[in-house]
Amino acid sequence: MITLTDYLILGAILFAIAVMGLFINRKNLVVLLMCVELMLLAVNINFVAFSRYLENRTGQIFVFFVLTVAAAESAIGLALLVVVFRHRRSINVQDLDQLKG
Amino acid sequence: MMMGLVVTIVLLPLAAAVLTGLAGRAIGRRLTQALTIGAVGLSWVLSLLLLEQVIGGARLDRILYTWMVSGGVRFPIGFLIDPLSALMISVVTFVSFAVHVYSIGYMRDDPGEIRFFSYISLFTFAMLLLVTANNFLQLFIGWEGVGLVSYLLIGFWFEKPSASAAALKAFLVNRVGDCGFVLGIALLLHETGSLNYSALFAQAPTLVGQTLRLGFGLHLPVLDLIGILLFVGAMAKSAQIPLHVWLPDSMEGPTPISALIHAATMVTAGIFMVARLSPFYVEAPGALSVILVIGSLSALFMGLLGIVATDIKRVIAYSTLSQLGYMTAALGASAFAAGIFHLVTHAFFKALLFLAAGSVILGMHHEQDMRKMGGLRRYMPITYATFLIGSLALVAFPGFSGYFSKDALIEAVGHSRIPGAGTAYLLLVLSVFVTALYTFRMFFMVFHGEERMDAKTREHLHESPWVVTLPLVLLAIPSLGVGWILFHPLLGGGYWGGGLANVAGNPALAPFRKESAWQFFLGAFTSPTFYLMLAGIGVAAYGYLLRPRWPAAVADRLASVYRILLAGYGFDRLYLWFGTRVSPGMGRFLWRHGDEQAIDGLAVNGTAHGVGRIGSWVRRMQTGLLYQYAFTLVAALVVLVFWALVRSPGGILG
Amino acid sequence: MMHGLWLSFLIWIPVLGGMLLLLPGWKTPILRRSFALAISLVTFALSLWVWFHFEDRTAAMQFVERVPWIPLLNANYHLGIDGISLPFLVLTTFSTVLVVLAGWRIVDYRQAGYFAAFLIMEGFMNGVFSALDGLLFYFFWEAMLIPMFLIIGIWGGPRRIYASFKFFLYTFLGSVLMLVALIYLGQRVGSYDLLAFQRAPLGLGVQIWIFIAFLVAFAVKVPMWPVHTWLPDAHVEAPTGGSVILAAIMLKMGAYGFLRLSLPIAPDASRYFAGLMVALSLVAILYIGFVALVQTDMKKLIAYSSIVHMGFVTLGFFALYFMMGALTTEAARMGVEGGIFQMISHGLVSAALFLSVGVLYDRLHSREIGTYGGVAKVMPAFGALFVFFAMANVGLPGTSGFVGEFQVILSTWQANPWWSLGAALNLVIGAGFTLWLMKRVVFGPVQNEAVSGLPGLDWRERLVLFSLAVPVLVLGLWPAPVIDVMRSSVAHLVRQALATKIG
Amino acid sequence: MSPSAWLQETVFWFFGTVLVLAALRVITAKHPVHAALFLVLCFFNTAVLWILSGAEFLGLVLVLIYVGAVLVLLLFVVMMLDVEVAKLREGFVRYAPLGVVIACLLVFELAYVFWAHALGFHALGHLPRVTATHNNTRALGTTLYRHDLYPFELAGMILLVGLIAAILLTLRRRPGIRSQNPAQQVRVRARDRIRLVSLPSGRRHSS
Repeated sequence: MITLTDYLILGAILFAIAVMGLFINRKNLVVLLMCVELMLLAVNINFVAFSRYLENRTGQIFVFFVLTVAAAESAIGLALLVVVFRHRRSINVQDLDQLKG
Repeated sequence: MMMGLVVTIVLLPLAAAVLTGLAGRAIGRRLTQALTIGAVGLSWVLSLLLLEQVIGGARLDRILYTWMVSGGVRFPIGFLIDPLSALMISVVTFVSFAVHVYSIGYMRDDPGEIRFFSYISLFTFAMLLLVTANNFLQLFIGWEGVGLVSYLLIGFWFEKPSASAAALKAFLVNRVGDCGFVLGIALLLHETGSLNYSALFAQAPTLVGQTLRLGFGLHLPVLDLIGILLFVGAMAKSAQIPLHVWLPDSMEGPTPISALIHAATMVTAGIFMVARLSPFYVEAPGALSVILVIGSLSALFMGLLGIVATDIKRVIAYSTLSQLGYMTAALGASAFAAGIFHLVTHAFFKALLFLAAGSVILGMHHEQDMRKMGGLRRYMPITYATFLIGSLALVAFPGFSGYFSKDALIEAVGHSRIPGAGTAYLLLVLSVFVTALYTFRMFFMVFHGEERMDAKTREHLHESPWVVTLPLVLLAIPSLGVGWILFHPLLGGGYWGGGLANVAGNPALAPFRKESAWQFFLGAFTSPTFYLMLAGIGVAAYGYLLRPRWPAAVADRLASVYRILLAGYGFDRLYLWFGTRVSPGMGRFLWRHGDEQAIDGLAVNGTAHGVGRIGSWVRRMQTGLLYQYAFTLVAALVVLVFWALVRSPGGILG
Repeated sequence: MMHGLWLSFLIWIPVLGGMLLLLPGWKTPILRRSFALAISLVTFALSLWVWFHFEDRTAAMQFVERVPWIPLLNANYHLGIDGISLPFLVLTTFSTVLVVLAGWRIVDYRQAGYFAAFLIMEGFMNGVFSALDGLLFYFFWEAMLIPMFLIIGIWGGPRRIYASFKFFLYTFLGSVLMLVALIYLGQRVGSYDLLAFQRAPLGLGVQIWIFIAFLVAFAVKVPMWPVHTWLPDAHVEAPTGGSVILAAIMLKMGAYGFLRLSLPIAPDASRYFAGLMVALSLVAILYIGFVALVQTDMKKLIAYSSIVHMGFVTLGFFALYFMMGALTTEAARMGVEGGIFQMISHGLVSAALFLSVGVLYDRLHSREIGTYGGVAKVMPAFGALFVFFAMANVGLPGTSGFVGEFQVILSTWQANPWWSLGAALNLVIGAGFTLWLMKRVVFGPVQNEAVSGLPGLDWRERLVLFSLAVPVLVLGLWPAPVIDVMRSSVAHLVRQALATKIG
Repeated sequence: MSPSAWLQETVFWFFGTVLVLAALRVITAKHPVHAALFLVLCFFNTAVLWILSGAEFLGLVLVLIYVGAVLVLLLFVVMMLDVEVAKLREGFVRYAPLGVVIACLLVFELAYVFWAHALGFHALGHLPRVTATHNNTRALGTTLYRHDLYPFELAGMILLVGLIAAILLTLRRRPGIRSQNPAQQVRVRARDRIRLVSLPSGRRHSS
């Protein structure tokens, strides 16, 4: 039988992979964005699993909203990426250190 | 009725002072003089009336108004009229009146004339407030009031740096005394719960034997401590060693002021205060001993300084110091009446001497150096005569007022059984010689011998106008006669009616109970002091009339002593060092190192800089690289989760 | 007992007046000035009305107003005064009149703002003195900083930015801690009523923390050593009017805070810290006295002298825990009354001294002592007044400066003679620095041509200085009215301070 | 084990494994385009898993909207941008161990939580069965439009804002390109276009 734990472990693994991706692809902005998408996906898997487990639809509603926000986020993120690329001819994260104090 | 009289006497000079002080320029100098002199004169006349009533047995101890009630303690303003205060009132108003009149002439050409009259009226008011007080608050108000006017008048010619410096010095030294005075008041409030004299007098006997724990193992008898603390105030005001240094410098003020404030009245405030509190002081023999010793030391050693001074006013100032020492010693010997008696006679003859000296100075066109005088008797006969009377009174020549008070005083100290009286007697007797020496040295240097002034001055030498000489004559009369009149009532005790106390069993004044003035006068020729005095005059005559080179030779022979005397035993230098080196040095140290470096530098700006430095260090963590932020975030998450697991019941470690 | 909106009027009339001044559309500067003067006079008259309708036989709060303010926090717009706050109200309104008069012609840069700042500040200061709600107190307490900050920062001297920031940060740092303490008390008591705070039982540990929080806030304001260094800088850079208000009123806030908050709310902690407070006060009196001696800037000297005098105030307050002998509560009351009187007197005297320095500064634009000398020769009336105020500063009997000092010295002896000696030494040191200043500025030969050409006082300066001289003298000759007003309240306060709240 | 259960388990394990592998490839792919394509695979797999657990509407949405729109957009962008891949992979190896360690730690911790019942889910076990008549889409719709209407509208607003923001960010006006400005066109007044000049009448100058 598939248990809740299975789903959760799956989500955890996915999340961990995404985190790992953040580290090893520390220069490529596009891949970083993708890793964020992966993280959200992992979270969503957990939501869905809990929703099923607790027989409560609120979890799914949340997924719905997370998807919405994720879509908006990636749209704006990509737009920013494009703008950055236009300005700097690069999407290397190391070049983006304007936030330095 | 009596209350109204007292209030009028006290307030008249104030009214004159305020009026002329505020509107003096508008009403002009003539009217100013008329107003102030009128007010003080009226006060004098009324004071005689008051004296008469008091002799008739009237007394007054009443509160005029309540200054405030704080913490349940009433701070009153009120008057105590008894023989002592009545006597003081009449002396003060009389001398003040004489000085007022004298000032018309003396201050004629001074631009600050109006201010001057306003000041001396104000002074008269403050002094009257002081002597009429029935409580310590009012005493202190008057005490500081006379100090203020003294400050203003010493610095009257404020454009002269030396004058304003002397004024400052006088005020500060007096403040040191006030410090003790205030603490004395605080202690007696602590013990009696009231500021009234009567409360102190009533409770003093019950406080005998009580001690005050001051910590550091100090257990002092309460009464002695009160007495000494109050006397510290008197030491400053009455210029006793070691707080005497301001008085010689106070001669920077106009001469009438020297006569009024720094000879006749204000400096005797300390004497008056101790006498006023005599019912209390007799219960504090320890304090009396201190007073006795300090007084007799001042009497001799301040007199010695008079021998080397060359400024005519300074000589008289030193003589004032010495005479105040006599009075103080008398108080310490519990011969309060003798002290007050000398105070009264001294007020007359010292004011006379000062005013006469002022007349000389006026004639010499404000030259005060005796080395440039000489032979003045031909030019200024009235001044000469009155000065002679004053001098004879000062040296206690039999028959003059000074004789009665001073010789009686010395004798009283000799009879006293207060510890220290023996030494004090010796010192006082010795200083009789000294007094005679410096007085007649001055007298001969000024009025006899060769004329050492320059030709221009000599041309203009003449006797002073009548407004100047009239007060001299006015003062010469009591200098001559007041001793005869007052000797018996004051020393015999008839006048006081129990107003002045005596230490139980102390025989200081006992010999005078039955003696009349005449008997006492005759006794002069058998007492050693008379011959010491003659010796003093003789030495002065030898050195300054017969052999003018002799004093210089003596000074050469005793060069080290001479130098010590010229330096006034180094008190001035010590205080100057403390006032202009130590205190500012300390202030500068605390300011630069304490305030600016430690507090501002380290704490205040140091904090600001520290924040800045931490900020610039922490800033380096802000690389601006997002992945580093993300890394930190995730790492922190890992750690946090780990922590949560550890902490949770049945966690990883549990 | 009186009710009504009198206190609200005292607070909001000047604030509104100040805001009106800021509106554009005033035809002429003179109109604006006159309006400011009128507002300040009206407020002053109101405060006098309050004074004369005050019932001084009770310690209860009077002229009470209470309206819900923030119901969520149970904070109220709660005003009321007792005999301790009343004199300060009058002092505030009186000083503001003088400041407006003193700035009449002198300030030409952004005049409207200048007068508006003072009026608004007056309102807020009145608010501090009459607030009976913790949050309201805090609100006024902080609000009054802003006008003063602007006054120093805009109309100040060359180093005004440094000074104003130092002033603001110093005082703000302290008051934030006070806010924390107030919030704690509010949470604990369930309302922000100061009177409820005073009644609430608190353990010693809690009291100690509360006392420390209050102490930081008030010690900075007083200012006590060693958090005093903002004051000389602020005074030196502030315009004359700013100095006057700073010295006359703002410094009193700290001591007032001790009376209104620290002593009644944390009496046991006050007892616990009283030794420290006395020590700090004595350090202020002696240490600062010496520092004042060597100042070459007149305003700085007077600023340091203010610190000395405030040392007397705190000494009078906190010595009350050590009273012994027959006069325990009497002496305690005398000390507190002396402290309060000293504050009022210092308000008048230091205001007068700063105004006097202002008179000189307006003429020669220098505060250096060395610039002057022989001023009495050229400006006799001014010299006389300056010396008079100096004498009041020295604590000469017959001036108001004497009364408080005398009371404090007398009462401190009942606690410890040595402390009394320390305080009494100020008689000498204080006279030293003040009169030395006089010697160098007022007396002596006329120093230079600039001094010899000094014009005398005009009628306005005369009016201002005389109107200060009169109360200084009157209070010195007859302090009873002021003491009478505060007596019941002080007795009540001392009872609170000596009682314990533990358990 | 019933056949359906067996089927379910097989599906879960298969797609789960593929999901993990695809995710690994997302982060290790050399070229971002490959990464994006693997991400698409991830989403597909997830959609299947969701459908398996009875959230079929969300699964569909994930495929249709997310894969269809968002990831394609991503793909477009990646391909449009001329990215130097080699440079972007610098330090890949250096940081890989750290990433692996952190990831493992995270997985370990999370797994510990789930298995050790630290969260208090003692009945972490079998999921309730879904009945055949259960209509997930309807249920979700009911909730969304009744219960969570305001958040739903808000989500729409967020999308709108995102849309506008994205357009505004990437909009660029190149110099030298003529374009219309409707606002200006609307605001125009006659006097902006026509200038009436009063010329002197045609009389000749008398020279």
